[in-house]
Amino acid sequence: MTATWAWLVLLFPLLGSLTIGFGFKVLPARVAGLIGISAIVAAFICGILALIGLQGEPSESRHVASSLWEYANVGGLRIDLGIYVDPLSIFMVLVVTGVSSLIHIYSYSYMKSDQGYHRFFSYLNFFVFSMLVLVLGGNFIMLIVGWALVGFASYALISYWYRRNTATKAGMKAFVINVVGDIGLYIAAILIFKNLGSVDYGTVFEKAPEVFTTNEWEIVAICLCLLVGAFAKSAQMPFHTWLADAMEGPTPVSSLIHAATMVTAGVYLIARCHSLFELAPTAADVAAWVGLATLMIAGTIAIAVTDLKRIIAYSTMSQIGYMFVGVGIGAYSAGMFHLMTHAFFKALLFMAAGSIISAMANMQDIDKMKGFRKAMPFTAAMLIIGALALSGFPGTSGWFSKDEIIDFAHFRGGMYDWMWAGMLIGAFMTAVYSFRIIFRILPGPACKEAEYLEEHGHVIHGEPKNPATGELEDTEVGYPGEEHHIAEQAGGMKFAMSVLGILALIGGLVQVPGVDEVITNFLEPTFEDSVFAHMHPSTHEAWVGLGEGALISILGITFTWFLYIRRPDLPVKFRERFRAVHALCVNKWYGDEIIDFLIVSPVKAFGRFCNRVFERFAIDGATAGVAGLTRSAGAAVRDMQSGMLRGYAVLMLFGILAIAIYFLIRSI
Amino acid sequence: MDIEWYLVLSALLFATGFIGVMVRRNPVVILLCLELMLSAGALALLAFSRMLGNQDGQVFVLIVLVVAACEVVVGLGLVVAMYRRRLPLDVDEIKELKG
Amino acid sequence: MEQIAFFVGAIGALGAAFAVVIVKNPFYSVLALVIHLVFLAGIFLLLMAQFLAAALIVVYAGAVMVLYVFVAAYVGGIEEPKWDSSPELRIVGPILAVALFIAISIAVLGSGLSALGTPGPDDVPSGFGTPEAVGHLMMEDFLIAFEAASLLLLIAAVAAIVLAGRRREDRKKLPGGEGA
Amino acid sequence: MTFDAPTIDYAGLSPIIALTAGLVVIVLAAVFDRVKRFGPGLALLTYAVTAGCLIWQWNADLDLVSGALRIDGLAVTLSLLAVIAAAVSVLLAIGDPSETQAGRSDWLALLTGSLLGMVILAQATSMLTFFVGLELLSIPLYALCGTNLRRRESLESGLKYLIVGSVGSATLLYGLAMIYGASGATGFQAIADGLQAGDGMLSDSLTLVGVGLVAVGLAFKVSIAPFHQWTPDVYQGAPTPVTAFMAVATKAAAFAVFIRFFLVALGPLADQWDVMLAALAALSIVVGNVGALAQTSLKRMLGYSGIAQAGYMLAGIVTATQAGVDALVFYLSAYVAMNVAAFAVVVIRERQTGFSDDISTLRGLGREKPLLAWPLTIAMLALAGLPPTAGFIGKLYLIEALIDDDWTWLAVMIAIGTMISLGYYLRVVAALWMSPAGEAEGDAAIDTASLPPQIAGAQADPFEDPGADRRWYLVAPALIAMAAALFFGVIPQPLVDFAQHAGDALSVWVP
Repeated sequence: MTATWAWLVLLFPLLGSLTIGFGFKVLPARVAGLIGISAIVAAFICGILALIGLQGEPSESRHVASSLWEYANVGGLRIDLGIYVDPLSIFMVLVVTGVSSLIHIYSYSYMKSDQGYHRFFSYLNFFVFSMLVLVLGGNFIMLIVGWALVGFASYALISYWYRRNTATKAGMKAFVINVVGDIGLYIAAILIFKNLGSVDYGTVFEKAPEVFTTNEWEIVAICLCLLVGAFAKSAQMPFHTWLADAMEGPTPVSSLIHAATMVTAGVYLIARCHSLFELAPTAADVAAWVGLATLMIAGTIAIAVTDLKRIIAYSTMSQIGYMFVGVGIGAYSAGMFHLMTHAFFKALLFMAAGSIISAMANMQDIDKMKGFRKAMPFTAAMLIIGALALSGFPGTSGWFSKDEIIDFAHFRGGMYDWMWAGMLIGAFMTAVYSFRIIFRILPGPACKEAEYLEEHGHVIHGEPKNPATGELEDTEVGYPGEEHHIAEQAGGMKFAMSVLGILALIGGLVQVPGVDEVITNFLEPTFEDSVFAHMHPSTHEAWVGLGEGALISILGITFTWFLYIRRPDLPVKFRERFRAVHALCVNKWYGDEIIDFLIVSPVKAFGRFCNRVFERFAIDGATAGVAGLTRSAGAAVRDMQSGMLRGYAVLMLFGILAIAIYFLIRSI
Repeated sequence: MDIEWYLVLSALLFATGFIGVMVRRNPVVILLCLELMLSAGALALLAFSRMLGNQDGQVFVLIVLVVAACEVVVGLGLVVAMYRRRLPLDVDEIKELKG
Repeated sequence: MEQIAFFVGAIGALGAAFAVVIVKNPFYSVLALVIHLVFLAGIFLLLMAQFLAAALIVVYAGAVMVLYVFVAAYVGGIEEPKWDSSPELRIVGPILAVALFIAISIAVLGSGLSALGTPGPDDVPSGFGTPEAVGHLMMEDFLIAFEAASLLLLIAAVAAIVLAGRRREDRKKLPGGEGA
Repeated sequence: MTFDAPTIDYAGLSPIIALTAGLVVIVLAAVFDRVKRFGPGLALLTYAVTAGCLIWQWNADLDLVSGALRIDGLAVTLSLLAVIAAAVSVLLAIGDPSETQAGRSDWLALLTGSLLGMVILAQATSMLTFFVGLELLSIPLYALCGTNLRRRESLESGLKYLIVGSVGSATLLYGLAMIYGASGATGFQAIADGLQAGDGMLSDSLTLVGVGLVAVGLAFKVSIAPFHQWTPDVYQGAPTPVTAFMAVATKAAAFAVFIRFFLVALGPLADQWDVMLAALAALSIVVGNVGALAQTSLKRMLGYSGIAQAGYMLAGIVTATQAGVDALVFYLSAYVAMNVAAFAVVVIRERQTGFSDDISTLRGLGREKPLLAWPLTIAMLALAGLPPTAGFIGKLYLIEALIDDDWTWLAVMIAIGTMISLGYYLRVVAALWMSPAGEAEGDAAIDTASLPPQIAGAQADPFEDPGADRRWYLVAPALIAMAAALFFGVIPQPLVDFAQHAGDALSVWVP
């Protein structure tokens, strides 16, 4: 029965997507939106029913593998179209469908004036379907399928406003980087199949300890390849550059895909493959260290940039860095717990930001925003709740989840103490950048948009401009509509934000050290084979950790308050004094430039090399020496052009000769 | 005469034909050089046929002659068609397709 | 005696082959190929391939070469210009080709096949290489190849018509059409 | 001497007989103007009968006519693919300038002749049928490439293909001669026996260099680097229906004989040639994918992509196992579907735009004509190997076969090649869906500055057919092929069975 519910979880979003996608000429826009919402809500309900079914089982048999049909049986490789239902996947299903339902409801109002309403909901449902395939898939091939589909859906949604050049470029970039990750995953699956003879989760995790010894190079290689996939999808260093650009998509997309669900797939992957990573502690450490580096670097960038959505995006990277450290050092349930709370408060922050951006007529620069406290009281409240949870203010959900990870690092000691320290610094930065948003946007004299809103009760509809470049845009299909919606005026948006606000505030109470440990207990059947399953700090230590976290958070908030409210001249001075540091942060640590320098340019150069030099030069490159002797090399190279038959003949002969010589050598 | 001699001769002819394809520019002459290459193959076949005392190779050579004739016919047809289009009969000049 | 015949044939065939490659005027190249084929037919005879030797002369040197001569005459015996857009090909090409020749020769001479060092068995089947023997094989073992080859001739004829034949619309529309 | 007529199993020979009869009828039809109009119908009828005979002989497994041919699973499956490709080309060519200029039935006769060569080639089990089949395949194709007599590129591609192809044939012939000398036989099975019986012939220089030269000759035909250079030029220059036929059917037939010759005749020395073929496959994957990246002509890009795909398929032979052959045939079948879908759209688009296959002409097609955009989109995604398309399963199948036989590095090469290929396949998809039509400047996906200048001396083709997207015979192949690429991606089992039918035929020779 559990499996049936799980299948239904997959079915509804797919049906929704197809219905909307193919019925776009027949269905009125609102109906399409409603179909989209109900599909996801239905999936959520089925997820809960599956959860109930699963909890009915005894804890040691709380995993169900079910196969719909044999997808392919090619040679020795049998791939079932199968799912694997266990507490971990159900946990992910609930987070994904739950948050998605709310975001769908939010989008229903937010996207009201967009002319591509059908397209949007079809894509969105398709994305949820792909994500569910990813988390429910019962083998590595299904994982890859889900992984690729998610990448594709994300690409489609980022470049949703396809008339915007910046959006299509950002979509491309996201796709390309994701594909690099896919390749890592492909290779990992190849190696897993090669060594274990199967790609089914059950078999693989069972057999792995028998086949591999700890830290054997092959299992390390497999885990590192998996990590490439995880890093790319979760925007960790050095594959992080796409996420900030992905903010070109509509705000609900940023909220759903680039905060709550897709980007956490890497965390899920490591948690899912924890038995492999425990055989390869080196790889697990790599994950943790990369997570740490990302969380610190993204934190500094978030402090410096001024684009509202990008601040939140960098904050997302940073928080996912925490999750990576968590699952990297063995604090699996803590990592998943943070994944959940992060989904709540980060989705909330994006929604609130979306509301404000609407009020600003699509402008995203926080330098221009001021005094929205009175103009948008509800949004302001939600923004504050989100920021509190994000910065780990005592009592909020983020406080419990983040500090659990930080604690665990301290608990493991040794080199992990360094991580502990790094994460505390990161926590301080988190408090600074989250309240930087609050103190810049909410208090103070109202800016003209806020003023207008206060006086007239509706928002300014400015000229349609590309927020990234400031260029005027035409307003046909493929652009955000001219009208904008804010939470104060749209019931759907308000509802979704309220629910998330409540969850962000109290969601942490499910896992209070010494009181209740719902998440840990729930996920226990999945992680019980782990060596870390029964290692955790004592309740006392945990509360000490929470105390430290609370202190840092409050310190950070106070510091920010001092900086932006008390002495607003200081940030400017700081900026002047440390121009270089600021520039480094604003330019995102030159991540794109480094990638460009290290990867794109060489690949391009290689492409040019192969296209021109190889095609042309391997012909006359081989000839260059001789031609030089006859002093005609210069003229020859200039005159030489591909398309020349005789050149082709020479290359052929070259190939023939190479093969003949190879065989002559073999025959000796 | 040892069979090896015939084979060395055929290898020489094959290489000569190949040289022609690489250095000549007139398509008609290139077709002639292709003939040389095919006849080198035919000679090798006949030498082996003689060595083995097996006449399969001789039938093969007959087929090769037919094939060579057909290639020539089509090749010359193309040359004539190009001439009619006033295209240069020089393989160095026909390089619109490239890259 | 056989040696002399071989060397005469070999030098003739090879010299003519070189001439095909070297001679500037395509017209003379064609004639050089005819000479080459005649010498080659001689060598065929040495290899006990009487029927093929005859076929080579009749079909090849006779019929196909006439076609060449005709086309060479039709398009004009254009001499290749001295100027070469890629003179290095003239050097590298032959060097590589010589290397190929050496490679094949090593493969042949270095082979462990002892029969290569003999002139071939004396006890060949009676009628080896005669039209009758070849004809039998053609009609018995290699019927399909033979039939396919004949279809190939048919197809080649169609191809020639397609490429070189002139149709009514050509005459109307194309600048080159007034001649036919 | 008495004449011993060979025993002929007419049932087994029926596909070839049907095709030959059809060919003769088509040639004769050229004479009668009234019948001429029905040329395509005649051709399609011939192909249908041939396909019927092939299916009739589905379970056949016997040698024909003194061991010249062999009809078995491998022959039947790959011949069917070639026949399908030919039928599609006939449809795509209706009204094409190349077909009208060449004279309709002459054009069809050439196509049918080439197809006959393919069917013979797929069944060939003797060097003679192998060689003559290959030539029967190639020679009409040389002519077909040049049939758009008014376009300079068409003639150029024909001549290039002829010269390069003939060099390949001559090389192949020389290799065959050497193997004949080493083994003393012309039949594939007899070659294997002869090589094994000979003293040290399995690692003799004569044999091995012969193998190398044969491999070169076949590599020419399936466009494996470094013998690929004709491919992009010829693909671009040839009339598109011919390109489609060439891309798909030639590969099917040439791979059939590639498999048969290497696994049956040269099977005993598989561990001598596998590394060489693996190196060629890897080189093709790199060259094809990297070469395709910067292309602006869609046909040219498909040419480079074909080189890469040939590299993937060659990997199936490297393994020298049945699983490898299965994977190859599966991939080939998927490849047929993907390319037919792509080329059909190219044909339609070319006719609408007055013969431009530049990727920029696809801009905005997604919104204007989704019926054209979808097949091309699916074809690109399938070629890129994204799920849920047949291309994905095909790559998986190949990778699995490679890993099973310990060729992990080649499997990784395929994975990396796939990654590179996304770069150019998605560029097409992006052009289709993301950019509005008629808005050239500032487009993210395509750099207009890099478009090649108009070819000097090429006269504009007067032929233009703006309604091409409403012609059923052009749209139907695209849609059906798209459906197949999707269907076999979701439910691959029927196609897996199809492919395994080919592999099973070799069960005697390979593990």
